[in-house]
Amino acid sequence: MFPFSFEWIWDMGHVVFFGGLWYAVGILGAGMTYCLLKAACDTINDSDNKTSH
Amino acid sequence: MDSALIPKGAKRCSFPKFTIGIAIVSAVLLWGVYAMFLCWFKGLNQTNMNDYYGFALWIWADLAVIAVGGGAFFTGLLRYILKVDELKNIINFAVIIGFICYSSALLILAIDIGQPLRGWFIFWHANVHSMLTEVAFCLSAYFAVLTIEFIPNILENRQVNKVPFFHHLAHNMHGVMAVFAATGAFLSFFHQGSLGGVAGVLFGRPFAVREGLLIWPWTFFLFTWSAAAFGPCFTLLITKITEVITGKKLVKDNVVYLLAKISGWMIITYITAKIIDTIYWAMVTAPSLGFTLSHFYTDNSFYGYWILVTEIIICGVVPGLILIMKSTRENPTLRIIAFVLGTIGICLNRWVMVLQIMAVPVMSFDTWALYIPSWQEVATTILPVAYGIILIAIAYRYLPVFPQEKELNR
Amino acid sequence: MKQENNKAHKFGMVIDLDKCTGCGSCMVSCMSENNVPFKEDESNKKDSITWMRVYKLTNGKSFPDTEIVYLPRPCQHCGGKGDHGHSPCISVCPATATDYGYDTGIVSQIYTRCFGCRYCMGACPYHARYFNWWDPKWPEGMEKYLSPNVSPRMRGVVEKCSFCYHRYQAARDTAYYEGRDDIEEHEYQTACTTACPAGAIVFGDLNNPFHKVHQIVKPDPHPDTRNKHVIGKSRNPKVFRLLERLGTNPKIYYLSEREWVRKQGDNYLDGEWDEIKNHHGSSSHG
Amino acid sequence: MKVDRRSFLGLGLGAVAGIAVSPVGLKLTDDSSIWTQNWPWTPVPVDGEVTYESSVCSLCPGSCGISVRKIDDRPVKIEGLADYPVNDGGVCLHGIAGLQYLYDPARIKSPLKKNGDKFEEISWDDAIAIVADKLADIRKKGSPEKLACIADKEQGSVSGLFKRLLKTFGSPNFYTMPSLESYLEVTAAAMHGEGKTIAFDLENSDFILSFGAGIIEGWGSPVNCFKANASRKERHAKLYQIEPRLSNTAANADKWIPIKPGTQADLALGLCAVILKNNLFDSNATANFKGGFHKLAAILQKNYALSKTAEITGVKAVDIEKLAILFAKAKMPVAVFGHGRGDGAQSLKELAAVHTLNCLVGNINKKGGTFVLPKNEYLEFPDESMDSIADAGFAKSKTGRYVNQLIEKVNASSQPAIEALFVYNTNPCYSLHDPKSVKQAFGKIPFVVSFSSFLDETAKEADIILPSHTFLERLEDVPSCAGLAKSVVGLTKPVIEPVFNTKNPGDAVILIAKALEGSIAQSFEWEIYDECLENITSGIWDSLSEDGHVVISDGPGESTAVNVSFLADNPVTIQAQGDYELTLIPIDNMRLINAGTTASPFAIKTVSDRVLKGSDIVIEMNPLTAKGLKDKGFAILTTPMGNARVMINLNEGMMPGVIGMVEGLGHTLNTKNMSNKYVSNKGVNINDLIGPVIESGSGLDAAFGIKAKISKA
Repeated sequence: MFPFSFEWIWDMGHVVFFGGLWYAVGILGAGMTYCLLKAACDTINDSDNKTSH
Repeated sequence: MDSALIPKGAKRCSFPKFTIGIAIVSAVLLWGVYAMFLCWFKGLNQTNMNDYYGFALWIWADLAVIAVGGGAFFTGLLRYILKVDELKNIINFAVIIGFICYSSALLILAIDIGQPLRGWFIFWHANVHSMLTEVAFCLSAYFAVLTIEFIPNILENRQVNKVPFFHHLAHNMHGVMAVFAATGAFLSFFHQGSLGGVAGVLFGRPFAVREGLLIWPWTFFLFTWSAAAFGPCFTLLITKITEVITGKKLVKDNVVYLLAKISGWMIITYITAKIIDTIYWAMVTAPSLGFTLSHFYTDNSFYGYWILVTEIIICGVVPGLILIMKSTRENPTLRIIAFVLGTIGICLNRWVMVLQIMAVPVMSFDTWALYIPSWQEVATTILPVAYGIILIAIAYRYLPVFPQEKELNR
Repeated sequence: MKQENNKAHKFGMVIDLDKCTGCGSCMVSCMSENNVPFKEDESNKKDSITWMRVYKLTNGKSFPDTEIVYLPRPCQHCGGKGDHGHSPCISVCPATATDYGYDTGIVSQIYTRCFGCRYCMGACPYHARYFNWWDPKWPEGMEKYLSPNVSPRMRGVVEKCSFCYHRYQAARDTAYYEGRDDIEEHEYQTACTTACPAGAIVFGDLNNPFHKVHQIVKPDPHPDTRNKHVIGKSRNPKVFRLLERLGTNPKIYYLSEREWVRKQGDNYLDGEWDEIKNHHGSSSHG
Repeated sequence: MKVDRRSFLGLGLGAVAGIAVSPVGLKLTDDSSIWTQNWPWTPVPVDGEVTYESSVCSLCPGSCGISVRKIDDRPVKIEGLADYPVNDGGVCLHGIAGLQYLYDPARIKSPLKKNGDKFEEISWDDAIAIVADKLADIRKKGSPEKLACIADKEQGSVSGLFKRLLKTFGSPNFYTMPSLESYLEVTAAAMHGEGKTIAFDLENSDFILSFGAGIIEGWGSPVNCFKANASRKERHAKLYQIEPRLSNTAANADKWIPIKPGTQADLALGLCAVILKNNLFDSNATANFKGGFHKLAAILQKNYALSKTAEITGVKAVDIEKLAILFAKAKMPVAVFGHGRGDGAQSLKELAAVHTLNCLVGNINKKGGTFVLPKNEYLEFPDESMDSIADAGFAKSKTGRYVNQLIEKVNASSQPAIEALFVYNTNPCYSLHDPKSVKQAFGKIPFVVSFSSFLDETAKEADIILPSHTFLERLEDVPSCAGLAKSVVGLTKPVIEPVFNTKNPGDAVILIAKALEGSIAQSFEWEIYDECLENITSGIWDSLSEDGHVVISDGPGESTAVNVSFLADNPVTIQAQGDYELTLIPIDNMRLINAGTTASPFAIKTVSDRVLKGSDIVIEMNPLTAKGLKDKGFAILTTPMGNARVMINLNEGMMPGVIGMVEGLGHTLNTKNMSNKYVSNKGVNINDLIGPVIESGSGLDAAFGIKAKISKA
């Protein structure tokens, strides 16, 4: 799974397979992080707007 | 009693009635849970599997639910990537069904393996050459996608949506859903395919083995394709069942027709490919290994040609034809028959590609292996069904699953 | 532990089916050597762990022309297509719990790594792999005879013949202490080989022309002209392998004078056997 | 700080998130998998120093040399001993599984005394005292001959000690169970004179004509025979197998000659007739014939003409003729008797008829033929001291000629014909025909002492059990017998301290003798058995103890006279009991043991599911015989002795009209406290279905099978 586990070999198979996998997982992670952060910002903005009104 | 949680303007049955219904299904669920714990604590000797039949009912159930759960990824693909806008009216439900199917698949896998506490070795000590590794990774990742797709729908619950953070989160997630859906489609393509690959790469099993493209046997593509083709069938079938049980129309006909038509064309193209694959395998692949087609279908008390006919013609060609022709497609009875046949067909296909492989003798002096599941296997296989019913019931009751519901039930 | 200047071994076996008496010594020797458990009812052969299993084959003729022969079947230690080490089981194991020893040709099984998905069992056409459906249990006191060379397996994992790999390790250790580069033929013999009272099993290095197994089998180093996946086909017309056509490239060879026995080693379409039976190795037929 | 709902929720979520990202989860996941790799209920064998000890296996008469691998003081593996004159490294499955007997759940852990229908543990001192008191009583009553002993064999020091005890006690009633060795001796006695035995030089013969002998199914010294058989290929030696069933030997042979069950003797005589008629016999050899050679020749020509023999045996006349010529013209032919393992029922007619073939072609005491050897006498017991009671008792004639007659006498008489019985290393309540009557006889004997290591069928009938060490725990001389061409004496050595509170049976006998005092005690002056053994084998002890074995002779003896009087009297062929249509015959399977001992769990594990399925025994029959019965279906098998539920195996290798049932199943090694579920209560004991049929003249139980019928279950 990781380059430090002992059965890992730097061959085509591992690079393609885990390349694809980590790429996909990365997108999901980044997407969710974005959504959560954006939602947090929006929430703060909302309350700011409420108090300033 | 729970009216504050029920979507505004939606009519639901009384809470006691709902509770009783849930309780009945829960009893079945508990039976399954009991069997599940038996398997975990006493081991797989609780099953009727054996060294010949190492893959059995569960793995079939696993492959089947993933196949019929394919409706989620394919509808998602159509809705978010190909922008088939009408499908927004059924996408929530497709996602929930997918979520149920995939969580069930993961649970079944956790029961099926001999050492559940070491199950994570499949990730940690991954062998990238194994189709099963590909299945495990893509399946888990795609389950994450389904969860992500399901979350906004949960957050739209009347009470939850009152929390500003959740409201914003749901809104933002809708905004980037196309990215998630695209990732999901990518992952689904690989795990549906690699599930097909699981059988196709078994070069020691002439019944399963297929030639293919690069490292991927033809079954890889056939599985992805068939999941995309028959998944929507199942989504529509469950939608219909839900409509019957709730006594309400939940999705407009034009949406159903559209998805059914797409499904029909997918089925027809798939089944054409499947027929070509079967003929090539029967005429070229198997004979090159010394096997005639009759070897796989005769000389035993159960596995006969009827399986081939049922899978390909009755549950493949027939539903495909019904769904591509406008007149039959728009006939409610025929349409439902097509959905049912299609669902049976895809399940039968998965069953053939798992169980029949185990049954066929390969060494000339070996014998057919027949197997009947134990009650523990049956119970743990029914468990996800009960769980699915409960989850759909709860989701339907408390979440705005069907956007057209209000309009159709004014 | 690299073996310098040493060509890789390829351990294999040839079993003379005309000598095999079906007595079962190999099976019991294997069980005793490898701490194989037993249970109350072992008559369901589909859940009975026998790394070495002896099949009974018949020519299918009726009385009095019936003939029978016994065929011992250990793990075939397949080299996979083209003999590249991707045996049917190794290539499918998701957790790298079974692996190919490129220096020995032995297919290993790591019990503590296996999590019991049984995919390898489905992949193996020889049914050489066995699952521990139960916890292994010995009657009170009997665990005292267990050998420390092979760890007893826990419930829920797959096990199979290892060509008595611990014997190879022991032989190699001895050679190392004695300052030798390599082991002698007699130093590494499997438990079934040494136990066979009929001397029907010959074990050794298929790559070593001085070993008896090589001399009997005369493995063809070139791909079979009829099937490019097949390497190491025997050039001895009386020798065959099980399911050779699948391209699994097993390292267990069988020897029999009887044609009907050799024919049962593989599957043939009508009329194919008569063409194929005289084809042995590629070089003998250009 | 006020904890409101929101902050509580936040705290909770925070805690969950905290734990989720902390290493706790990973650590637990990792720990749990490590736990599964070291489950406390999965044993971990202790490592230690590896040593090898040589010994001799005495599970069967084969007497193979074994090498026991040990880790510190634990034996962990039994293997064949290379260069041992009997087996040269080979070993059979039962020997390999020998360690399982050591820890057998049915092992007797200390002396036992029967109380009602239960056994109680008692001390060795008490047990010996009880036995001695009882014996002293019998002696006091003046009928010492009413002490009997049944042992597995005649040879060896332990049997010698039992015989000595009986003799000095005053009893001639020492019996052995029928075995190949006993048949060899009976045959030799009838044809070559007393004190001789017969051996077969299979490894040098170029034509083995086997009348049903399971050369590769446990006949003779099994591993030695396996090797002789395997070497046929290189030696271009032929094996022809004559029996109704395609046994493994028949399958491995160059030719299988199916024959009607029970007619092997007739075929042998028919072959003799052809040889005589065609002048194919060795006239030098026949010069040694006495007891009515011409009379025999006349009978053969009259009763065993080709067509008649063909009719009786079901073998074609032309095949009989061909076979006789082939046999007579072979360079080193040998004819071998003994169905299956050779320890089952046999008629002297068959033994003599087959052996006459050997005599006719003149292969006696020639390489590759049969050896007529003096009995293996290497033991030198000092003279017994006999008191008057002993002299008087010992001079009386035996109660019965063989065990069968003993059992019959005991059952027939109203007063106890036998007052006390010793049973050593044998299991007559299982392995004799009609075990029910054997048990009945045991019930009529007031005092039965068993020396068994296991609570087997016979031990269960005993009043006192003096448990023996297994062969892995004791010192003992093991003479090879069972038709082995070499006379070898091996030494079994203890490879482990006794696991339970058991004794060497030799020691138990010595203790009993000492407790009986007087002249009996005087005849047993040794402190312990080990000392006795060294003393009585003094001629060979040095090499025996050093090399582990001594080869006493390994070649043919001198030429010898042949007495054919038994056959010249034209004895009748034994007919199967009953008048059903089919014949049930026993099948000997190498993976099972048909003598008293039960096969080990490992051995039972190797048994095919076409022999034993669950707890059901599977019988073999030709599809033609089945008449509507289905393969793997159930049926009721009925013989004049009883019936049994059996599973069907339709087997083309079975002669039509014949049913085969395996020997060695149907053990009942279970009592309340001890049971060996791995080997017990599996299948049917075929002896329950067969009754003894005594051959007049020889007195042997010659029931080769029994008539039977089969019906749907």
